Amino acid sequence: MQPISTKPAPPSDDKRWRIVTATMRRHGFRPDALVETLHSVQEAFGYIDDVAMRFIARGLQLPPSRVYGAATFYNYFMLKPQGEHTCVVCLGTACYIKGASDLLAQLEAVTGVKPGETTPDKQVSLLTARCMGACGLAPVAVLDGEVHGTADAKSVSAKLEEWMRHD
Amino acid sequence: MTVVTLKIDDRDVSGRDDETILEIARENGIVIPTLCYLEGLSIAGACRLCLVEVKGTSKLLPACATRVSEGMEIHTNSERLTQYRRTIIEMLFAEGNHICSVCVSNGHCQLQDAAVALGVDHIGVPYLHPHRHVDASHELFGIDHNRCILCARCVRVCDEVEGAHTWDVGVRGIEARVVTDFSTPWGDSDTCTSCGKCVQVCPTGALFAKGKSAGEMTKQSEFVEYLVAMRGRRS
Amino acid sequence: MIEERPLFIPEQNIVLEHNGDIDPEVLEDYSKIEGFTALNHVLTEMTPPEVIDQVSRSGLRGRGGAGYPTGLKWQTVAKAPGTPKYIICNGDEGDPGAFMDRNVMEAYPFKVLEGMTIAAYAIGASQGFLYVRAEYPLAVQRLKNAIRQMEKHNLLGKNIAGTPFSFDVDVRLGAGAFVCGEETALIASIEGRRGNPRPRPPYPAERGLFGCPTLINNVETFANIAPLLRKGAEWFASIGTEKSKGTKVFALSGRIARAGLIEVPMGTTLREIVFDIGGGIPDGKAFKAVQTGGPSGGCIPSDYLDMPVDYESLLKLGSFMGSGGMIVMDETSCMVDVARYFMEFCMSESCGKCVPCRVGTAQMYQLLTKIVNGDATLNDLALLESLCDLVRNTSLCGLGQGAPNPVLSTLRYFRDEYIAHIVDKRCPAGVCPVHKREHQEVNA
Amino acid sequence: MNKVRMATVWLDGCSGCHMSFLDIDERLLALADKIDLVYSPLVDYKEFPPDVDLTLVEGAVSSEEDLEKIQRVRQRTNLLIALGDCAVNGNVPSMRNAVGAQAVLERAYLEEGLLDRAIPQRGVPPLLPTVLPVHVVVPVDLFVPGCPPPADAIYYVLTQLLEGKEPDLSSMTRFGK
Repeated sequence: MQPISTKPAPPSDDKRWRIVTATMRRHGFRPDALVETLHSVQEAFGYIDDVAMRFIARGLQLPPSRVYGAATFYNYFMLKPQGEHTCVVCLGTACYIKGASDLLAQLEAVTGVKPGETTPDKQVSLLTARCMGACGLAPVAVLDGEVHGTADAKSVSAKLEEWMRHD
Repeated sequence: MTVVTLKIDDRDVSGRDDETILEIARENGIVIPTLCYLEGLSIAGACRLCLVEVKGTSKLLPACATRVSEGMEIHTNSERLTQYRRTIIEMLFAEGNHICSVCVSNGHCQLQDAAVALGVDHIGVPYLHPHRHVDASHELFGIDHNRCILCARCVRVCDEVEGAHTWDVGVRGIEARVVTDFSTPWGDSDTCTSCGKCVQVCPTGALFAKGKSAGEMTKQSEFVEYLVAMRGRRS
Repeated sequence: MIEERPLFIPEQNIVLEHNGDIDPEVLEDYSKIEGFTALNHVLTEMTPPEVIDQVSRSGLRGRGGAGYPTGLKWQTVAKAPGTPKYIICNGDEGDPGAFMDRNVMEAYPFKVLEGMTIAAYAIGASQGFLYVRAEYPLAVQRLKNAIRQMEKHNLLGKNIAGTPFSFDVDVRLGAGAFVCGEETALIASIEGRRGNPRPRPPYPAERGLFGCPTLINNVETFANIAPLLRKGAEWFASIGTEKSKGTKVFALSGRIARAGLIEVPMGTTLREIVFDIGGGIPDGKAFKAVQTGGPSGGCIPSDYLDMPVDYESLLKLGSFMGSGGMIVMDETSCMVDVARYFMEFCMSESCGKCVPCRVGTAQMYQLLTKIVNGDATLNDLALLESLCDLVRNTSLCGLGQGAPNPVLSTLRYFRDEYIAHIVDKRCPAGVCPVHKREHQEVNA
Repeated sequence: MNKVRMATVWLDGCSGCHMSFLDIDERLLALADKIDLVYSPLVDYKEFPPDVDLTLVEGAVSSEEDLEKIQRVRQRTNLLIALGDCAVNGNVPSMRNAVGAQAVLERAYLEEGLLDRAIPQRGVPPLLPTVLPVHVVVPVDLFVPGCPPPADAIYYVLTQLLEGKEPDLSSMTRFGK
């Protein structure tokens, strides 16, 4: 596999693009760096938009549709910006058995959005996960990265309402 | 490469050991239905219509992707296989929105032909009624996703023969769709060469030339084999 | 002779040995508990065929689910023509209700890497990949740390431990696609593509990553390797049942008093696992079923609690070992609802490439939804069963082939619950929409 | 010999299948010797009678009226034949399924409406949320696809049935023909 000699200029002078370029360089700008590079965009920017996909396609010399195809195949990648805060409800089997779907329904009611959506004030994104691997604590909700075990609708709702009240 | 002998549907046939069951069956006039397979393109093994029974294994094997071997005994046409094939065809009809009567490919459609050949006269599996779009932004061609069966022939011909890789598949599962570039409208694609190969290899009326009315769209895909052979000679 | 049943099954730890005794971020700690003795021994005293022979004779089978003999797999890759050869550790633990591999990667990163390195020596690979779920950031961090430390101590990289053998390992992140647990899809993902499986053969052992011979084993399989070689194949083979050797790590969760990770010899009964180790069902409720094997597995009812757990017995019951998730259900769980839950999972995780899985899972999900809503007829049930048969027999990969299992196993053991929803318009466990509707009608 | 009591029903379709039936032309006269047409949009009976031997159904099930009608027809018919693509697979009427009934009503009466721009509530049967092929609603004994099925295919089906044979239509018609 030949490394690409000309690397594309970043879409803007945002320093975060350096992280993305570094990832591509670490992999010799090879096509198999695609998923790793998408990860680096998501980590740096929180989501992957058209601009980023264009940059990656040029950097790795990949067809645009291949970049889009991979970015939309994997659930972990977000194509839209997320809210200020995130609430992830685990829908793994153990959580489901212990009432995760009721929990989710109540949080939908509180936020007024469906899983995968963000409240209109951009404060809260309500998300679901396949399994957090924390089945012993079921049901589990992850609030801004912090795992809450045996989550009850009341306390999680309270937290979300607090987020939504502040500005 | 060695020559092997085998039995297909109780007939003694022979072929090279680098050939597939499907190739040898076709050489011998034995019909195995296919939709995603197209000679000259890489093997997808996606439509599952060409599954056959091979003695000694309980699993059904795709004839398009399975190499023959000495002494193989293959059945291509059991009652069970026919039933599975019928249901798969019904699934394809139920998955999209196939309105044959108003389709540009009515009468020249490989999905329709397969339904006739397998005796599918109604759809017994649940209809999914998806909400799908039509992209008519390209100057010469259009795509009606309602008629797409996700065989990905367009994706493969564009990548492997034309070399443009304008098409790919986006999203996944039941939501999967063929896409151009970044799911950009086809007419705005930077990579499409407007060669029309995708249109010609599409087995249904999903990809069509503009200006064709119901039943007017006939397609010609033999060029794929020809181009692949010509390129092989050059290198 | 009648033996008194012990309160606890003495846990036999191979994978989880020295639990809690060491700092998983410090290489020296791992060395203190005989870490890398197997690797050093292998590299200096054994030839690659001898290593493979030991693994074969131990009877170790793949812990990722299907139970393919590990030694045989290694041998196939070792013999396959072509270089370079690759080795992949599958840490894309995607079964909902399974967290064994997360724990093993977080607590024993050096052990997993030692197993991988031994395997690389045995099959002649020079590059390895650890494919880990992005949802497991701690595991990723610890594995990366372990790789750096091993490189520093010349246990990875060029001329390991002064021998001619060289081996590098990279971590690759999964990105939320259950189907990437399937070998050919996993390979596609590491190659930076959509995780679509392709027809096998050719198997990855012959044509895998970048078209080269590739060995893929699961995290737990690799974690067994160092202890196995340290203590010998005979010792390993003395544990477990006739066809399933060694131990298995299970993630016990659901309606159970003590949820968590356990490691028991193969052949331990479900009753011992659920009641003796797990402490039984809380709140005075009755045991109903235990789900094993994730979305490709099934629900095992109380009649089979005394069955010894191994690969064959689970298959016979219409379930599947899977990676080792065990979710206990009591009378408050509706088995039709559980079947629908898993079908939703398979539908959402289907890659969409082959028709039976892409369309069939969506149609089966639609039929199951009709059933839980009380809108289905017996014809719908017959249709559901015929779709199960088709999807199982015609799908391209294990995801589709296994997708009907939760339906088939609940139909096998809990058919009356389906009939109650369809004929009596009633959910015996009181969880489905049909139940709520029934109560609204009564109250109205 | 008793004549076969036959009916034809018109649900959501364009009447093209009935036209194709009439295209049997002079052979209709031969059929008339063996068939009593006891109900049809082509003749002036108001009620669908009991004990019908054979009913040809044109059209998909689109409205509550269609649904009631086809259930009554099924009860009173021995052999029910789905005639044409609308009855067999929903065809053109089912194109609204992808967007839903409400969207179609809004387009027709609110956006494009010429007179009072309101969705009619009385005097027209309410639409079902989804247009359904006949066999999804009631069991169907024989399918004659086609848009419309050729007159020859219809004639062939009827003559075969009158002779007590099971027709094999595979070479005579298909979806969309």
